[in-house]
Order: sequence, then structure tokens, then C-alpha cells
Amino acid sequence: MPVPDQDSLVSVLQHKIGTVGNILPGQLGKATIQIESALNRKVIQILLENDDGACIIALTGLDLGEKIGLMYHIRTKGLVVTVKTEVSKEDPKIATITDIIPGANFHEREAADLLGVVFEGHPNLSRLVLPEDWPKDLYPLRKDAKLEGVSSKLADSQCNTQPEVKMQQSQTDSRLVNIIVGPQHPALLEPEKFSLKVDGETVMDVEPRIGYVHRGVEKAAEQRTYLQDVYLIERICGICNSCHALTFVGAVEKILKTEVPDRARYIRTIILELNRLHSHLLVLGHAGLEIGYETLFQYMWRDREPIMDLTELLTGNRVISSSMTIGGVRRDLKEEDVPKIKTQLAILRKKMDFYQNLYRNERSLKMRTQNVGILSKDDAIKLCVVGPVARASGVLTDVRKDEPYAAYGEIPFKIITRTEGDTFARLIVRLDEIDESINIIEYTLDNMPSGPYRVRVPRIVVAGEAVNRVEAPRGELFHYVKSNGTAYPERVKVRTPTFANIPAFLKTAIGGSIADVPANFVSLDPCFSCTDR
Amino acid sequence: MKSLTMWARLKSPWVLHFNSGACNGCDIEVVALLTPRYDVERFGIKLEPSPRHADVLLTTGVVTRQCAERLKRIYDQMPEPKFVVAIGACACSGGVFKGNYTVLGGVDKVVPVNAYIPGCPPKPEAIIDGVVKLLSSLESSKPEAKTSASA
Amino acid sequence: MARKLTVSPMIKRVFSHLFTKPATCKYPFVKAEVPDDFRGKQVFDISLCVSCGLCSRDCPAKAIEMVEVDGKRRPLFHLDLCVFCYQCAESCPRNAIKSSVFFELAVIDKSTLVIKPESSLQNVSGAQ
Amino acid sequence: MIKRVIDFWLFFRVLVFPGFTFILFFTLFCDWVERKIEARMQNRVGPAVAGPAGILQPLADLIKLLSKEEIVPTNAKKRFFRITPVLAFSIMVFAICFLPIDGSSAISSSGFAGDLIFVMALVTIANFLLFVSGWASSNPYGAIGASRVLTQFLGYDIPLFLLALTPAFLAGNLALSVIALSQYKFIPFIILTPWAFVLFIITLQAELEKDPFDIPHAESEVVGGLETEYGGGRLAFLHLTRDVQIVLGAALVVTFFLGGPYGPVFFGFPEFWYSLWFVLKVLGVVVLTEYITCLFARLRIDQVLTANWRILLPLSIVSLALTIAMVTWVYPLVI
Repeated sequence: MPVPDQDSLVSVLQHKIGTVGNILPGQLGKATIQIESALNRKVIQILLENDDGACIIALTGLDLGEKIGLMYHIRTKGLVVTVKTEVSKEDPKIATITDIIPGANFHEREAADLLGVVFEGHPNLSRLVLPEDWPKDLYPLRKDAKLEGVSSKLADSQCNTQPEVKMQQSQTDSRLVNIIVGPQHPALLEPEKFSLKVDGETVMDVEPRIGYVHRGVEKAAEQRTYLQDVYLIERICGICNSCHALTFVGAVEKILKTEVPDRARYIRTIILELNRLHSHLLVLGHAGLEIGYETLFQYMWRDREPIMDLTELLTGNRVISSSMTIGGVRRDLKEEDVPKIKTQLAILRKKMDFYQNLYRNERSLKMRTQNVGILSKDDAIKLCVVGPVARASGVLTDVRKDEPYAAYGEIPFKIITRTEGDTFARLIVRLDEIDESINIIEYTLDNMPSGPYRVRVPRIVVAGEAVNRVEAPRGELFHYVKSNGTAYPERVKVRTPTFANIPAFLKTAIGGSIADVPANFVSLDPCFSCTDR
Repeated sequence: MKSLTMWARLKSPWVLHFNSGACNGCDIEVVALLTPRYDVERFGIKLEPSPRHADVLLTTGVVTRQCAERLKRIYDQMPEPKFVVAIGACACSGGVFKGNYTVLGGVDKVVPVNAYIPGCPPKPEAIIDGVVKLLSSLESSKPEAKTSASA
Repeated sequence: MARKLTVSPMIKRVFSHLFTKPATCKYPFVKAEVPDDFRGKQVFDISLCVSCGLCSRDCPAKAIEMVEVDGKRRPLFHLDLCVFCYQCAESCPRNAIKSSVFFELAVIDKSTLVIKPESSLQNVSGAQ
Repeated sequence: MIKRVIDFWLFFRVLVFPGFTFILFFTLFCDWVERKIEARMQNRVGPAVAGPAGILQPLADLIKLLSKEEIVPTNAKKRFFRITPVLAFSIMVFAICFLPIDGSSAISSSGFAGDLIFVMALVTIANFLLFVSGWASSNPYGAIGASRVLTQFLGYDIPLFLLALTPAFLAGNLALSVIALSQYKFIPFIILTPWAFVLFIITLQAELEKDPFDIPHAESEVVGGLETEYGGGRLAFLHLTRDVQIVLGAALVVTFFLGGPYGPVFFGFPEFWYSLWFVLKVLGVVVLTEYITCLFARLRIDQVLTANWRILLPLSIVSLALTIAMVTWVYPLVI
């Protein structure tokens, strides 16, 4: 996808939106458009007409004293365009855009939950992230929110001895049975609740209730220094933790305009690709567990252990690598480790032939995954899904190619896409991406530059704001960081890939049979600690 | 007869895993225990689907407000000789997220905990070491003193 | 529909595993080999410490508390809070906090997880 | 007044050797073999701590479960909840007593003409009781798991019966001991009708709820299936019922197709060798079913039902017809 040069996009925006709001090219991605809050629908409509592949990346809300700032970050032609508006704090009302871009549904519900902005016309503005018994008018992300007294009260809702499943007739239609897949479920690693309305075998409606793993990371990030924030942000998700660290660190480096040495960029690429390898192997094995293929789960996770050992060798911990820091990497890549990495990757590459053969020939596996949860290409674009879920439906989106970071600009690799868009395609895309990642690591190891791997960085960050995107194993990960000249960030916004992919599961599950729900669900590679933050 | 049931309890500790708000770093290490490299089935440990079947509750993650009541309910549903192992810094004390508005802190604020395994995340061997230490502490202490664990 | 009869490779692989050695490391009976720069329990050397408090200020989990020990302020490590990121070792000007590969830290009662400064001198030797 | 001397030999046969104790310990041994083989096929070690090479692991599980606290949920159907697991287990063990283990069945004079059908009926009743236990626990997952047991079991019962008729037809008699004996004199029926053997193994795979037909125990859809609400002693009996059913299924395969307990006798009295052959053959079949389990993923419930009604049922009828055709026309010419 040819990256348009800055002027053509900005000139198009100037021509179409010039009269309505002023355009600041180069700020917050390709360009920032400041407009009145009433014009948000019109501007986004214009952006959509300009590029039908446009979709919303994130909706950042921040407390500006007496006003609440809202920023729609839109991705057109692979680049970020930010639409900035402001809403007064007394009656924070703005028109919804879910009818134009259905993918914005969750983003608006979260902004309503945490900042108290009311989106008129939004189909269902209920609680998304905060617990049910959270006091009504207390919005945590506002600066003046008093949060001390709340956290100690232990909510004691009705406590019956039944395991967490209620099977009751739904009020609307007697035939519909309401099955709740409760927070504690052996097959799901994390707590989240889906209440499925089932008519016989087909699923009529899925109502997700997330927020069980909401630890308030964005609020906590405002109370810690930038150095401590790297470790906090990294622990949003255990599986893709180096991606979170790099996105945050990259955003701060954009504000500080520090020049990261080449060797650090190459080491970061290796650590990210190792992370992608272990995450993809994990989900392919977990898919085996969900569809009852115990042997595949055991083999996949056995072959994943050498990758964890490599991460441990390079960074000192199997899972949370803690290797990124503002200005470079914390540890150098020792010369005697390079041959170890190469031998392990060669072994893994040989083993992947077996899995490629298995996934394409095992009859019972194909029966469980083919034509399950089909997501068409334009649905994928309308719902703004990212990563392997989008690539399996034929949408060509990969941050490593659209806006190269770390050393991806200098490394030749290809994006893997398929067209079927069903569970089988999503698993195969991940399977092929493993081979691609091995090539990337080997290429990076071969032409690893020498020189420093870290640059000194001041503790006080100059005032400014920046956005940064990284291609995490599950998809495009987006961070927005605003600094106010002190050692503590003003606002950190994190939009994780699973947050964008859940609407895809809701759309594909409805109409399918209930027996398909586990296979469809795991092909999404959901990570709820990412989604809830 | 008493030593026979004690031998049986030590040799087949069935495990239930509940994540009450973790970054799933510890959860993938707990699931990695079942895989060929660590294979806790050597010690008779089986991952059980329902609280009714389990003896040891492996909890990971900082207890969020929403999960606190679920954790309490699951602990109540487990039949009597039951133990709780807190895995990872978050479960032991809240770790990096301590003090946030939806975080209650460690698991011991909701259920009595018998063994703590620090680490972020602890290596699978450290989790096995924790379970082995828990089992050997049962062996030494008298059977009836084991469930009145330090709150 | 005449589909080419695809034989799943699993048939051969599963059968062959009956005769291959299981890929299990016999952990508690065999010591686990760990790379030498693994981030295990940190070791504090009280002689190098100049009680500047940088470590407790930079700790992301606020797991280091400065306590009075015979007149001087020394860091007290809460291992249940600690996330073993070694930021303290990095920001200590005198390198008084060193790394060790000791990871079997499971305990039954929580109070043993608080490492007091003066006792940390003995456990420098008794750490492994 | 019926004067009956208490026949101690009968007590010994029913209670100890080929009877209850032997079956119980043989079931535990088969469970250990199954877990070890499954672990070895998944490149793991499997139980290794309880007793030498973990052989006492099933026994440890059993004793631990028996010593746990008994919880009866408030809104469960108390009477059914308490007795059905034990009842299901005892019926299953009673069914095994009819199979010839060491030359003659456990209850020595029990081989009557139609005991093949009687054993099949007992297995059906035991599985129905499993359904009742799932329904009695009044837990939503229990109800779903129980209804799945019923749909799968009743679906696969008919092909199982049809395929069980093949050896009966070959031996010309419905008595199990006669079927086994005729194979000893002649040649094992697996050579005569290999297709029936293959189909019987597949149907057995569905009977015993093993992959790829493992719906009632699907953790991802139906948390604990019908065992969700059970804990302690009753759970032990539910697990035992499932393990005894595996041994019974394997024993049926052995009796129908592999010549029952009979095999070459070397020295000493034949009962010892017969029971040894019986144990070895059953272990062989258990390993075979375990191998098939590790090969496949779990099918969806609608795929399982279509596989049963559209593929397995017609095939079993065809196999019966083929057997009849072969026996009346081809075999007399050959032999």
C-alpha cells in the first residue's frame, strides 16, 4: 500500500475541511483537525468519503480543567489523523458516530464510563469497564474525582451457592434461553462474562460484560513518574508486554524527540518478534484446548518453551521482559547468545512444517474451524478490527508496514492475508506469521549494528503530546501520551487490539450455533487484561 | 487410617485456577505447568473444571472489586479440606497495581491464603516449589490445624 | 465430493511419541538450570549503601521502604510487593543491590517475605 | 425349606477373584494405564509420585475423594442426588460379572442364552442413571451435560446392538460364553469380520465419550458436565462408573472379536492363563481406544449426531448384511 506523502492527504483535508476547522499538519500523527463539537459527525463523514477504508483507532478523552477534550483518532490509508473537539464539563453532550462507524460503539461507552461524556443517540450507554456497584456520578479519569474512600467498600451482592451460571427464561421471548458463560470458566484463562440468548442451538444475541480485570491503569499512570510508568504499562498484559512498553516508550521519545541508537532499535525488533512467536504459539495451542484437541495443545506449548527460554536468556524473565526503557534497551545483546538463538529458531522452523501439514490435513480440526464465525471484508472495515482477525478477512493493515517503527523499515518481510475470514483463516494467518517472524529475527541478527544501546534521558519530560502505534501479536496497539513539563504524565490513553476485536466476535457469534462459540471465541485471541486495562 | 487419607490427600491435590484480575502473565505460567516440560500430573495434580472437585485454589492477579465477590463464592463452594495458593506479586499483595481505585489488594483480603509465591510472574518451577512446600507443610502440621490458616 | 484423502500427520507422530523420551524436566528432584543473568531475588550489600533512598524512590511497586537501622536509613525489601524488575539495582549509584538467580521464594507465612537490611547481610551468604 | 449350603466357592468367585475386588483393582489399573499412555503420547510423564511409577495414583484419587466433605446443594433432588452414582457403579460392575473372565463368568452358573442382550441392557440402564444424576444436581451445566449424555448414548446404542449381533450370528448363539468358546475352537471373529470390529471400535469410542465424540465432558462448553455439582465420595463413584464402563467396553470387544479369555495354555491349571489372556487383551483394546482419543479434535454436537444417524447406522446395517452374506455363501466354500 503506497504511503501517500504528507502533502496529498493534508491538501485533501485542507480543501475539504479547510473552512470548518483549522488543520495542523504533522501533529498527533499525520494531521490534527480542531473543530467545534457539533461538527464531529460531518468531519468524520468527509474522512470516510475520502477513504472508505477509514476506521476509528481510539477515542481519547481528557480533563482540561473546565472543559473535557475529545480526540477521535482515525486511520486513513494507514496513517493517523486526529479530530480534536472540546465539550463543556457541566453538560458534556456530543453526537454519537456509531451509525457512521459501528466500530466506535465500545470507544464511546468507555469514554462515557470513565469521563462522563454523554453520546446522544448511542444504542446502549451502559457500564462497560467499571464495576456495577460503582457510584453513579463518580468519573475516575477526571482530575477532581475523589477516589480514596471508594476502593475499600467490598460490594456484597447476592451470594448463592450455585456455580456462576443462571439459566433462566429471558423476559422478552419465552423460547429464548439465557445462558451465561460466567466469569469463572475452566476454558477461559481470564474472567469475563458473556450472556448468550439461545433459541434451541442458534445464538440470537450476545451481551458481553467485561471489566472484571479493570485495574485502572490509565489513572495509575498519572500518579507515577515516566520511569515507573514503563513498568506499570508493561504489566497491562502479560503476553504482549514488550509491545505495551515499546508503544509507551516510543510516544515519550516522540515528545522528547530523542534519537534512539540503531543497535537499540534492532534489539527491540528481536524482542518484539520473540514476543509475537510465543504469543502466536500460545493461541494456536489454546485453540486446540478449546476445540478439545488436547494433543495439539500439549505439542504446541512444548515447542513454545524454547522461545520462552530465549526471552529469558535475553531479558532475564520468561514472560515480562522489562527490557524497554526511554532512550533504548536496558540490556545489550551478548555475542555468545546469537548462535543459541539461531539454533533454537532453526529447530522451531523445522517443527512448523509439521503444524502447517497438520492444520491443513487434519479432518476433525478442519470440521471444527472451517466456515465458523465468518467475518466479511467490509464488516471487518466497518467494525474497525485489527491484526490477524482483519488480515484473515482480506483487510491489508499492518503497522509494521504502514508506519514502520523500531527497525521494521529496513527489514524485508511480507504481510500475510487470507480472504475466507473464518476461524480456520485466522489460525492459518497466525501460523504463517510465525514463519515470517523467524525470518525477521534471523535477518535482524545477521545485520545487527554495533554501537551504544541506550541514551541518557532527562527525568522531567518537556510539555507536549504524541501518539504511537505498534503491531502487537493481536493487532494494532495505540498509545496517546500527554506531558505537562513535570516528571508525571498528564494523560496516558491505551487502546489495545482486543478492545477493537470484540465487536467482531459479537457480530460473527450471532446466528451461529452455540457449539461454535468456543472455536470462534478463541480464534479472536482475546486478551481481557488488555481490554479492561 | 488417618495416615492413609493424609497420604491420599498429599498424592492427589486437584487444582482449580481462578484469575481475579491478573495481567495473565501468571495464568500462562500456571497453564504451562500442564504442558510436557513441567507436567505437574507427575504429582497427581489435575486442573479441575468445577470448584466442587478441587482441593487447592490457585489464585492469580490482584483482587478487583468485581472479582472479590466471585472469589469469595468460589472459595465457599469448595469442599472442606481446601487450601489457597496466591501466585505472583499481584496475588500476594497487589504488586504494581496496589492503590488503584478498583483494586482491593492481595488475595488474603478476601480468602485465607495458605502459601504465597512471589515473582512477576514466578517461574513454573517456582510454582511447583510453592505447591510442594504447601503439601509438605500439611504433612508436618496436624491435619485439623491446616485449614485455620493465617487470614 | 471427491476430496483427496489427506492423512493427518498426527497418526504417525502420536504413535512415535510412545517410544520417544518424554520432554519433562524432573524439576524438584533435578535442579533447574537458569541463565546467569536471570532476575531472581536481589541481594543487598549494606557496606556499599550510602542510604541515598534513590532505590525506594524509583521502585515502580513501592516495595522498598527506608527504615532506621543503627542510626542510618537503609532499604527494607517487601518481596511480596516486589516485581523483580531490578530498577533499584540500576538506579543505585553505588551498585549496593546485586542480582541473584535464586527464584524459589515460595513461603507459607507472609512475614518472612519482608527482608530487613541488617538481616540482609547474613542472607547474602545464605541466599542460594 | 430350601436347604442350601453356603457355597464359599461362589462367595470367593463373586466377591474376590473374577468378581468385585478383581474388577475394582483392574479398573484402577486400567485407569492408570490410560493416564500413562495418554501422557506418553503427549510427550509427558504422567502420574509418577504415588507408588512405583505412579501406579497407585487412581487409588490415591479414590481415597482422597472418599475422605472429602460431602456437599448436597440446597435445591438438588436429595434422594436421587445421593444414590444414583453408587447405583450406576454397581449396575456396571454387575454387568461385567457376566463376561467370561477366567474361562467361566464371575457368577459361575450365570451364562444363559440371552445374556448378551441382558448385558447391553444393563449398560443402558447405568448410562440412564448417569443422566438422572446429572438432572438431580439441578445445576444448569449438570442439566446440559446430562441431556448430552442421553442424546449421544441413545444415538449410539442402536449401531452398537446391530454390531454386537455380528459375532452372535457367527457363533449362532446369544450367550456370551458360547460366543467366546466358539471363537476359541474356530478362529477369532476379527479375522472373519474385520469391518464389524472397526465399526464396533468407533461406536465404542462414542459410547465411552472419548474424543472425537467427547461432548458430555467438553470443558469449554459444559464446565463439568453432569459432574459439576458432585464432590467427594459421589464424584469418586461417577469417575469409577466411567472407568468401569471403559473396562466393560474393552471386555465386550475382547469377548466378541478377540476370542474372549481363551488363549494357548502352557502349564498349570488353565484358569490362571485364561485370566492372564483376558487382562492382556483388555489392556490392548484400552490402549487402542486411548490412541484414537489422542488423534482427533472434539466434534460439534450436530456433527456427532449426523455422523451417527447418517453414517454409522447405515454402515452397521450394511456390515450385518455383509456378514450374513459372507457366512451363508462364501465361508462354507473357503473353510
